[in-house]
Amino acid sequence: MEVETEEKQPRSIGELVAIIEALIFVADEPLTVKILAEVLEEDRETIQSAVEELKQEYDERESGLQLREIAGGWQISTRTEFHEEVRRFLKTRPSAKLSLAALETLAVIAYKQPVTVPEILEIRGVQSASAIKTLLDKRLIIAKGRKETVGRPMQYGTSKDFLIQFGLKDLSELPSIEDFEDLVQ
Amino acid sequence: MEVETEEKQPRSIGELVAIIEALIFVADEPLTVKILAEVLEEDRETIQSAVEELKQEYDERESGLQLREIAGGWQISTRTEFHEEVRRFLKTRPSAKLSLAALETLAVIAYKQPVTVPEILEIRGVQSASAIKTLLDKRLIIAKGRKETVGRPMQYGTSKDFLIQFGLKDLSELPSIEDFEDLVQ
Amino acid sequence: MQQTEQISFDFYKETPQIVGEANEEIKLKLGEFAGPLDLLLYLIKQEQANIFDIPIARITDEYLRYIRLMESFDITIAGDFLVMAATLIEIKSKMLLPREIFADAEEDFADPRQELVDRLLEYEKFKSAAQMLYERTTVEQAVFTRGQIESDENNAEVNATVFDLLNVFQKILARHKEEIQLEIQREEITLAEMLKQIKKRIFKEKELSLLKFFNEMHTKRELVTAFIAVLEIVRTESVKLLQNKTFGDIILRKV
Repeated sequence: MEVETEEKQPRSIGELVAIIEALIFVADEPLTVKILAEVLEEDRETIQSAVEELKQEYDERESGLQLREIAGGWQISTRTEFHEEVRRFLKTRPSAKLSLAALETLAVIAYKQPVTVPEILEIRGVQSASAIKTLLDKRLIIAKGRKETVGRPMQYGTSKDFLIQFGLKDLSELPSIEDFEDLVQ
Repeated sequence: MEVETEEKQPRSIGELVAIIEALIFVADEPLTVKILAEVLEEDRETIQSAVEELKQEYDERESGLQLREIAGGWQISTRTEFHEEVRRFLKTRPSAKLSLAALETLAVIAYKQPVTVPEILEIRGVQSASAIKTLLDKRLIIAKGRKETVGRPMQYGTSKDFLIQFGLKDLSELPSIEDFEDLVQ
Repeated sequence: MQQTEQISFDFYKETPQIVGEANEEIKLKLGEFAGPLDLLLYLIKQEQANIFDIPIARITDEYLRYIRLMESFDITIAGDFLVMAATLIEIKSKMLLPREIFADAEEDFADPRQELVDRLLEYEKFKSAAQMLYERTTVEQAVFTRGQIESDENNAEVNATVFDLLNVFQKILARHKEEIQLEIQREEITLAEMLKQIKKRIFKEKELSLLKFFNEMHTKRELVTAFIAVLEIVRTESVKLLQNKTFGDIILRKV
């Protein structure tokens, strides 16, 4: 790692506390004093006291976040009092997000509709039952009557919600392979 | 959306500010006042003033973090002053270059949206297909339906990711294209 | 880290330049012009010409010189650059027409350069806008969002757009095609090839479990071929079929 070794201006303790907060915030895992000391090229005692100051700041602010010592490192997390609201939020937030399996199944249904479960299996080469359930739950697809063939399997197609979520006026607005070829040239 | 309708205890404004902070923290993209109002079952004005109070709190604390309005929502991020330390810690290098052609194409799309490929060609004077493909891959632009004209060409516009990556609250924050006239020459 | 892919682009470094050398040779610096309008703007600035009164003959010559230079460097010239070259030549020839022709109809006289000037002015606005976007990204790169937290992990999902749908659909079709091709390849194993395979296996391993061998077959047709091959081999070669218990595995063994 190249580090510009200009003459290091000493950081004020306030600045150090702020930088440590930023680093703990962006880190994927609890940050140890050791790592902080290395990254910031400060000695551990300085870091330790800065972290403690930050901790005290968090405790005094009556905020939604807390600074916790966990697994030997420091981490910012939501305060336990608000876990119910957080859980409810994570559960109910409207989401256009789909797993890859669901996205694949949706793509097949969008482009091949009306289409039956065996036909989707044929194209994807994998069972799609749980993906279809997810898509039905999210109201992105709907049943479109039975196919007049052996076993009269149910056919599926995309819903009105699908159009809304993907910002389409109607199905003719789905990009076609040709649209794409124009771009690839 | 099922919501347990226990008798709602009125929340103090301080509590509301704290809960909002927790939700903005856990959300994986900028959180709108609208969603906050729905999840917390409060009216938008209450949420709006609570968010503003939180914003003020963040501004007054001399901390490593800031509360920003971006892409129509609110997000917590590190303060720009500390980018060097953060980047050094994350060992990230600025990557994924956008070519001059892609940037120009993006500028045309941002200002002329919804806009078709031939219209972009008209302004740039050069084929932009591969630039458009790049911008789609990077999710900076999205399809915005077809234009009701010969060939029903696909129209493009900028995405939410565009707002996020370019640090814009909304499209109206872009300087007017006519302002650039003064710069010409 | 949550940060989506960052964009960076050195606007100034990558803006191409033609540098005039002492010996009048033109040297290309790294990079390419974003298009013919970009090149024209550059040439106009280089000549310190007024965009509203472009010295079209001189600029056309410079433009063509650049195109030839690109050719000599084996740089593929986009068709759009050639279209512009044609436009310039056309304007140049119109400019050479004696003005008197238009003298009578003064009001109808339109500067042949006007359309080009309008396009250049319009284009230049977007070029400035592109620079503004570039500057914004450099600011945005100084801002980081929070790291991964637990709730993200339960949520390893993609945020899909219609183009993702198309992309994914194409990938599935490609995968499907590949599978069909594999299938065809497998089915093309002939009886002769199958015989050769079994002989090789028995020769190398002394014996062969039929249960195992049949399990290796991918299609019904392959299985049938394998079965016939086994019958054939028992008939023609010195191998024995052994079975330890009824309904147990059958071993093909070299005698």
